[in-house]
Amino acid sequence: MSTTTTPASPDPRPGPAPEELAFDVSELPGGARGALEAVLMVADEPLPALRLATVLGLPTAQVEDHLAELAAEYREQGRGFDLRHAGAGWRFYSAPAHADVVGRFVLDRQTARLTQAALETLAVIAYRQPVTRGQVSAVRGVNVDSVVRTLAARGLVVELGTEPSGAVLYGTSPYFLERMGMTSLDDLPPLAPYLPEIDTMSGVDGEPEATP
Amino acid sequence: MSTTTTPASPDPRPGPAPEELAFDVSELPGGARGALEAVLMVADEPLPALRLATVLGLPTAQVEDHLAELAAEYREQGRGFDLRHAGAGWRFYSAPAHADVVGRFVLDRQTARLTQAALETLAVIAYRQPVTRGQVSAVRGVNVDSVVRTLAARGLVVELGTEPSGAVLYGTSPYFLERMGMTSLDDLPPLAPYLPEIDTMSGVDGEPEATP
Amino acid sequence: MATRPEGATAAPDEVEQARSVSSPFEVHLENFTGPFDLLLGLISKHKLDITEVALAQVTDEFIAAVRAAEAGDEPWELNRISEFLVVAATLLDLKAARLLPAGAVEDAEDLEMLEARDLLFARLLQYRAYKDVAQGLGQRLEAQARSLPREVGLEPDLAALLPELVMEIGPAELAVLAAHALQPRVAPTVDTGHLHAPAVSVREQAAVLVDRLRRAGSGSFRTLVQDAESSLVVVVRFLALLELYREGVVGFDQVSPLGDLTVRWTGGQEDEIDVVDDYGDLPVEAVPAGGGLPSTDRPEEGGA
Repeated sequence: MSTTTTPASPDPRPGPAPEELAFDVSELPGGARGALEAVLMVADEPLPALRLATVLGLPTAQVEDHLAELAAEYREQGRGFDLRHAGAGWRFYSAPAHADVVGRFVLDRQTARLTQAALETLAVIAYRQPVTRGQVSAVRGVNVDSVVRTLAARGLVVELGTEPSGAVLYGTSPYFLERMGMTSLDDLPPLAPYLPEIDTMSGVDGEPEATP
Repeated sequence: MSTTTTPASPDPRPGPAPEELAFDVSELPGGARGALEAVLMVADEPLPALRLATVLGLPTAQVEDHLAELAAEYREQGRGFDLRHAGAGWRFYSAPAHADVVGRFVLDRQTARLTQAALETLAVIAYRQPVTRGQVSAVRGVNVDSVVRTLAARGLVVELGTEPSGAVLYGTSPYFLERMGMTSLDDLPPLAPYLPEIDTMSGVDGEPEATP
Repeated sequence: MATRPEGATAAPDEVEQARSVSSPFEVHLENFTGPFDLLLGLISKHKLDITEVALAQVTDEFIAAVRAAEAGDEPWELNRISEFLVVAATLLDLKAARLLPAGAVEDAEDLEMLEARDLLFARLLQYRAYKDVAQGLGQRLEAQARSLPREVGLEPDLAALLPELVMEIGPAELAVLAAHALQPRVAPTVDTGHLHAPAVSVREQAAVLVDRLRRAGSGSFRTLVQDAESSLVVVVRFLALLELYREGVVGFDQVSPLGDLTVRWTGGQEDEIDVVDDYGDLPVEAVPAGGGLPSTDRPEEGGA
């Protein structure tokens, strides 16, 4: 558990806080970890440790330690929720063990499965980003416009910019990482086992060009 | 307490003649209390004990006991959140002791102005209500979940009901009318002058395909 | 070619195994019998020569399999059929490239030809690779979906803390925004400039050739395409010559197989020669890298 259970002190003296803070998290019940829980409870998106550190007036490394400890504690206690680091930061989730109960309760969530076509398009975008629709089409051999549009509406794919030619470049969103339970694209399994020669194939993975 | 895997529910006998349940809450890690935590963590609104009892397939009285015990446990442990019965039911809140930190967090990124994305989403909702988030996402080509929550927090948008699929239908609020200087939705300017092809539009009103 | 290459019976490697999961479509050829996916694997490992594979037979068996499935309970999904088409088209390209007379690698053109073959080949492998990772991606998304994130609105107490909203737009601006958002999207125009070489038309190239041959009387094919800026132009000029031959205004002489081709002008000096473009009025377009389907004709994939 946390360091102290001292009730909120009326003394507003800021402790080690770098800025003007109206509070000192270490003096609150539950300390810094209680404060983290309180903030995470009202957040509706993953919160980076850095942002939490700023709000709490604590060093980021310390906040990261607290978050990892809280996550471990919930697991140990067999809580129905857990704290995860996915996508852009930390967020409360329902525990997977309770998926059936939660599924009975929540109907309006974007958990609909992606079609094979959508998955393949998503895979090409994930591994080749930034990539144009034309390039994805070239790999998949079919027009992918409407699939890309649906992936964008689902928030999995976002526009990253445009090529000089005007073609829109697409990539995956932080929400995609979150849905995958990953914190970075580096967590994607390598294509290599499937395609050893991928690196040596200039002209295939790069800009397609007319061939005789 | 709460260190064991099955803390409560010595009585696994289902109470209010539930339909076929694919699970037995007492067999899940954390038992009935874990299941309650899971459901409450993702619930968007306060949940009556009766509803929770139905979802879990347990007697209401037993569910109420569990809820009270959980609430007491969080207080004892000095958690940053608490479980409260307010209004229509039970919901997780950030603990009052952390109001300062939470307030700082809430104000951290907020401005008095709506973003362009929020304004455009508001416009679509105003003209297409009642409308689901999925439909607005399909129109705008991006995921609007977070933006709609912002508009709801700002009181400009309210839930009007649910579709048979369970998807929530949104519309604008009386506060929206007030802020726009209108007395009724009939005061919304017709779109025709801005959009000659409005009549020929298809697919905009329809429910977008459920899965890409 | 051996009746059955080694490896076909032995345990296939992991790549082939991963592929063979989804497709039970089997082919029965003279030199190979087994899943289509395994056939691809063997070709990709150079254990089977593409030129030895009777693609027409593969196609016949594919059509038979599709018909049988349609007659049964579970017709094949469009996805699966179009996937086969992509793979088959690539195999056909590959085979065509391999069958073209090659000879020794002497000049840059030959090198380009070889590279083109590798590209066709690589493109096929690449498609299979993404298909495989997509499967893992789907499994992961599904497993992760067993946990749901907390996504709740702001508690009223906290919402009250927000600064009073400054509303910067009125009804008219709102209407503009709505109209903009609701406007039917122009069928998304994909810039394909990077996929296509500039269009080259048979008719135009025919006019160039007519002009030259009228003046010179005759010339070797080599000289007639000397100024071609791309191999596409070479191909189109060749097609144009065939059209002119059909019109009866040119003749060909070739002393030895694969030797220089001499083109003679046999038409009049004044007649209007207008080649009818058999390739549609559409200009012939370059084929994208890998020489697969013409991308303009790609089937639109359902959004669902």
